[in-house]
Amino acid sequence: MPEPTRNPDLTVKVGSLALSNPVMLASGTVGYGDEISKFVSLDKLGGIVVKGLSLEPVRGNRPRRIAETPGGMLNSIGLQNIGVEAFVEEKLPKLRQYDTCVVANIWGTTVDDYAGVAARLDREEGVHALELNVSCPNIKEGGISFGTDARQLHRVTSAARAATSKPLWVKLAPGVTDIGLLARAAEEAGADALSAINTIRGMMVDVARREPVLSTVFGGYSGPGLLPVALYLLFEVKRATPLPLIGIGGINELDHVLQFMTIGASAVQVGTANFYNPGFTGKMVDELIEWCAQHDVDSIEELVGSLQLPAGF
Amino acid sequence: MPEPTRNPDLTVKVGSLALSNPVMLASGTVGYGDEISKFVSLDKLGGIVVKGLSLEPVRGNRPRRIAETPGGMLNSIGLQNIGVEAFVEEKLPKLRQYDTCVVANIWGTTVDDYAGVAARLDREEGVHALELNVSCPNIKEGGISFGTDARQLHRVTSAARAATSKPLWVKLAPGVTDIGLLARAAEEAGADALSAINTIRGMMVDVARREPVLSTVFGGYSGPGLLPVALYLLFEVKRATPLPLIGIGGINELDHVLQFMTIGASAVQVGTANFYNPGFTGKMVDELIEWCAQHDVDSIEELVGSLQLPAGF
Amino acid sequence: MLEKRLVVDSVRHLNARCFVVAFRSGEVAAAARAGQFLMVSVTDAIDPLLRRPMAFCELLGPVTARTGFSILVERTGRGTTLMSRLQPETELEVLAPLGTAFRPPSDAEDQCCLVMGGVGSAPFPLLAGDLIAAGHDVTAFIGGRTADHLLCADDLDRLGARVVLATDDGSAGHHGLVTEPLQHHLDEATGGVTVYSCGPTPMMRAVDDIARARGLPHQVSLEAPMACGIGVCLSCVVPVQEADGGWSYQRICREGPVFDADSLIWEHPDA
Amino acid sequence: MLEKRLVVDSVRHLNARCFVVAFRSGEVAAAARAGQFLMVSVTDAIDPLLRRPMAFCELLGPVTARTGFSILVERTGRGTTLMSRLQPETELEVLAPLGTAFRPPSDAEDQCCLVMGGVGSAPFPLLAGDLIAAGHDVTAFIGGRTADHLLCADDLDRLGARVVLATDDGSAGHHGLVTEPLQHHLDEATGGVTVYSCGPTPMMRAVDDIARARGLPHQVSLEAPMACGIGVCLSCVVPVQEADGGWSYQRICREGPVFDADSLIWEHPDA
Ligand SMILES: Cc1cc2nc3c(=O)[nH]c(=O)nc-3n(C[C@H](O)[C@H](O)[C@H](O)COP(=O)(O)OP(=O)(O)OC[C@H]3O[C@@H](n4cnc5c(N)ncnc54)[C@H](O)[C@@H]3O)c2cc1C
Ligand SMILES: Cc1cc2nc3c(=O)[nH]c(=O)nc-3n(C[C@H](O)[C@H](O)[C@H](O)COP(=O)(O)OP(=O)(O)OC[C@H]3O[C@@H](n4cnc5c(N)ncnc54)[C@H](O)[C@@H]3O)c2cc1C
Ligand SMILES: Cc1cc2nc3c(=O)[nH]c(=O)nc-3n(C[C@H](O)[C@H](O)[C@H](O)COP(=O)(O)O)c2cc1C
Ligand SMILES: Cc1cc2nc3c(=O)[nH]c(=O)nc-3n(C[C@H](O)[C@H](O)[C@H](O)COP(=O)(O)O)c2cc1C
Ligand code: FES
Ligand code: FES
Repeated sequence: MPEPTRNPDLTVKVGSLALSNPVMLASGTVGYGDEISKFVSLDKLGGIVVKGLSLEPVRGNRPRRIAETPGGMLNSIGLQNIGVEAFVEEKLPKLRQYDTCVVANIWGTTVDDYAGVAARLDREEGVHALELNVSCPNIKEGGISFGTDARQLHRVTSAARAATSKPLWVKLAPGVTDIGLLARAAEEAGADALSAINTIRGMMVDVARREPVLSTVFGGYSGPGLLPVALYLLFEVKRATPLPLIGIGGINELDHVLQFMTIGASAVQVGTANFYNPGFTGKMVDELIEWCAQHDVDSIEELVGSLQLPAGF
Repeated sequence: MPEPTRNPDLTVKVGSLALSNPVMLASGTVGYGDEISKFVSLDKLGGIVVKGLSLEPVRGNRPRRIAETPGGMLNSIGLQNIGVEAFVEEKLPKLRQYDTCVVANIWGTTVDDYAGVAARLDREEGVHALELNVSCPNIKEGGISFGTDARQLHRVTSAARAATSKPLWVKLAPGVTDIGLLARAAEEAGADALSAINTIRGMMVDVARREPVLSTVFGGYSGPGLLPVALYLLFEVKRATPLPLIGIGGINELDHVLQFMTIGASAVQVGTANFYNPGFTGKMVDELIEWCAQHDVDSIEELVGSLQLPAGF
Repeated sequence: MLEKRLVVDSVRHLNARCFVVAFRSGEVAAAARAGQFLMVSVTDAIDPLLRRPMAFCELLGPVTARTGFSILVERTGRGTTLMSRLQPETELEVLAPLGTAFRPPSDAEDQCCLVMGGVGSAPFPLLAGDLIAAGHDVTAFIGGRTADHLLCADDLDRLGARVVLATDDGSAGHHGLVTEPLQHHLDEATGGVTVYSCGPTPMMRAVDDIARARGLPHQVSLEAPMACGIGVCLSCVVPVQEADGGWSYQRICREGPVFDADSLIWEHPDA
Repeated sequence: MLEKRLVVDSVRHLNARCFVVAFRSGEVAAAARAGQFLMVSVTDAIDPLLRRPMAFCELLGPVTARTGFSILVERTGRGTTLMSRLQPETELEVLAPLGTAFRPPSDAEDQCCLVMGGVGSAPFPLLAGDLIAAGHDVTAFIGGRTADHLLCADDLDRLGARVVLATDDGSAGHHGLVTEPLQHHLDEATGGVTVYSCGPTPMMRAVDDIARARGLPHQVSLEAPMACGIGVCLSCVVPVQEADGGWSYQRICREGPVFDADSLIWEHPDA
């Protein structure tokens, strides 16, 4: 006879921050939580990462902003957001009422921008961590993305670090030759955790019109087709640093959540799946409980980093 | 009444080399042509790129060598091949009988290896071009891939260039911060054309066993999910160099062939689709003829590079 | 907003491109308003990945006890091709109802002009029924490339609307643009008129020019590629006039799909 | 080798995990030999992307005018789960027949021992029929975890084979490994014996130890994840002994799936 099932412990720690479970909503795919909360109770989730905030409101890119791809999609929203001030005044009060971790995803086009947003949020209760989106061009340095150059990544992370005492997560960008280098730069600059990955660049063409589908020619690729790339990059990040990790990219079923965690993610973020299945993350939490019970896993943290590697790795 | 349809001209030129049509078989996905020719007549295709050849035969990696991913697959075959000598003696005579372009994909783990294989094939009739697979570790230089470092790519391309007077194609690897840099390095070293792209790294985990699915932990991601990444990288290569281009990655329907060509590919190579649909390339040629007729395209070369970009690009 | 697995009741093919899918769901039908839409998942697999937005076309069953609703679909790509092969009793995931509805004329006396092109006819049977039930005089102007592209004419006629047709090739009704009979009709009209339009952008713009010139209220239903349909992805935006003279992006899936034409900026402003 | 779109004739569920799919195709059935397999596409969409390899289980219709064939499938993952929901008259893309077949015993007098575990039973009804038709005495040793995991017992019995069962839990037949009754049988046997096996690797290895110790010819049917099934991807390799004492990789889809057990290297050599 099987033992009466104990309630599995789904709590996970990302550094000093405890999440009630490892399932989070990824930045840019759930706004500030208003609409998605009709489909999944935020109280049920480990956390929500809000749409990337900048110092000033940003209109974003001209449409057409999305394209479908085989098993995925491209977006070029252009980081449209209401700005950090409006976020604090209009959105944060509501978010504070949920029993979940609220992570503010922030970005800028100069190092000072990042520091400014971080400083503004540092005073705010109910913001449990900051996540730096470094997939943005550094306008003062010729437009090269903060996330592709270790020196720049170090600078922007250090500046944010100096501006806040809240847990600081750096969200790594794919599309670099050696993501481990970037991971170490963020670690050295004081990041508390690393999220991996942001979207990778992709493009689709409208052959009939002989034009790119997106107004911006190329955009960020997300969705199931991204999964194996995201898992691999998380693995490389894990090899490069001892920091806690958050896995992101292509999650479309529970097995994908478990794969990220086995490699070493303490938590995961779900993005595109919220679009085609807004109740998805709630289902993941239910299935995770069931999976733990079925597999005699008392605490989901047992799974984190449990991957066994062949000799030589 | 529509005009009686003229026979559209499908011939394309890749530099000095003329192909009867733009549809080719990609390296590593059709061996040396024996088996696939039961499903598609090689005479019907623009060309075949044979499995990557090295100086000596290579056994390849220990199984398990493949993993399925959402909308794609990973492989870690490990470049198993019969070696250039056996290729010339056992496989080339048969390939010579087809009315198609035969491209020898070659690789090594030192610069001299590449030059050696190139020199060996330089004397052989019926090899119409050489394609350098540079997604291999340079063993003499700490195992960093030839394809990720512009200086190394320059050296290996120069060495192959010196060893052959046949058209020399360099097959670019994704997974680099700036593929344009690599494209220019290959151009400067004397490449006649560039193929883009090879597989990108990916990983899948067997959660039940807490192990990577592949024996080599990670492998090369190919198939439909790769398409938008491949299109984007081809676009970047096109911006970086005036060389003729061959588009590769995720082709799963005619529209994908047309998208690559619109961006600037003179020809395309089909890889993974040969696995799940071995007659696929023949179908592509038929559909291409039909598409040209329906769209009043007299010569498919009209399409090559016809992409119209918004201002600023 | 409801997230539901619904059963397809029937699929009726109108011609080689267009078809009507009826779903069983009293619950969704009771909540749906003319102009609103649903997001339909066309497969349980990952390709095509995104749900497809479709307008409510008609509600089925008695007014007080709806049993379901229908959508009118034009086959244009992969998702709608899969939909065209749907069989009765198939189950599909649906989010509904979404977005804003058409608003009734502010003047209860107004007659209503419904101007539509191609599959833009889809939301109008539902709207026409409501307007006629509320006592408005309704004229439907239906445009299309050929007679085959005129949709919902019979339904609108059955509901009690006056139906005016126009085709580019003259194969049915007026030979020319649908805005020509509209203009003619407005020239003759006495009393207030509220205009509603849905169709290709050039058509809606032309209708808007006509309505603006005459100071008539005009509501349009817009389309854009949508990833989510619920307001979270920001993919479906259009530039909209702000009170302060500036402009901002609004989401077609939340602030729309029905907009006051007045507020729209047809020519995208420079960023 | 044929590339065909075939029609599913019927789907018969044996238990919660296993089912038999019958296809109509006289052409494929006429070409298929025991031990060979087919690659079945489980969807027209891109996920799951790859075809699934499945052994021919039985040929249908009269020997001289085959009308189709069946496969026996165990539901283990996404592709086989989709297959378990197949409906009659569905069309599927199939490549067949592929790979090498079982070879008859070199001695026409040999009796044959067929040793199978779990879904490894799949190729044996076809083989048993051929061997019995050729006059061989056939004994089938069927192993499984529980009675529910014993497959093809009735079919093999019907075809005229002697059937011996073994289960890990003793719920049917011998309580223990299938190799125990095999060993017992061989101890008693007089005259030549040829052994055939298919099932979990530990089972095939154990059978091989027994066959080798007695110098009996032994053919095994192997499995590996396959991307193409036609020999072009090199994903399905196993290490095989070379005449010169070295080893090389051979493709299960071309040089196999049936191998002489003698040639196999069960413990992967160091590279
Ligand atoms: C609010 C709203 C209501 C609609 N109502 C109807 C209706 O009642 N009947 C009907 O036939 N069509 C309607 N459409 C358009 C319909 O959604 C598209 O024709 C459909 O999504 C095309 O999908 P596809 O897979 O066939 O085409 P594909 O070209 O393969 O689609 C590729 C991608 O582009 C998107 N897309 C392509 N064209 C459009 C478009 N015109 N509008 C929005 N997204 C598009 C698809 O959703 C998908 O994400 C409506 C659109 C919106 C926004
Ligand atoms: C020559 C041959 C004959 C076979 N005959 C039969 C048969 O008659 N009946 C039967 O039920 N099964 C048979 N199998 C095994 C069957 O192919 C796998 O169980 C099936 O592919 C699993 O697919 P899935 O999508 O359900 O599992 P998933 O685990 O979702 O599959 C993921 C991937 O791994 C591959 N894979 C997983 N397990 C296996 C396996 N054991 N062997 C090969 N590939 C695998 C799949 O093909 C797919 O590419 C045979 C395999 C081979 C090689
Ligand atoms: C429409 C859209 C908008 C996004 N906006 C942001 C953003 O503002 N900041 C950010 O760090 N990531 C953003 N992302 C990236 C996601 O958070 C996530 O990293 C990525 O989509 C991969 O996960 P997925 O495959 O689950 O979607 C966005 C993604 C999408 C699809
Ligand atoms: C199993 C397999 C083996 C491959 N072997 C080679 C190779 O030997 N040399 C090479 O340059 N590319 C090789 N490739 C890469 C393909 O040629 C191609 O670049 C890649 O698969 C992307 O195209 P696809 O998505 O159409 O498969 C291989 C790909 C696969 C899937
Ligand atoms: S479709 Fe996502 S915000 Fe409108
Ligand atoms: S499955 Fe491709 S070579 Fe065997």
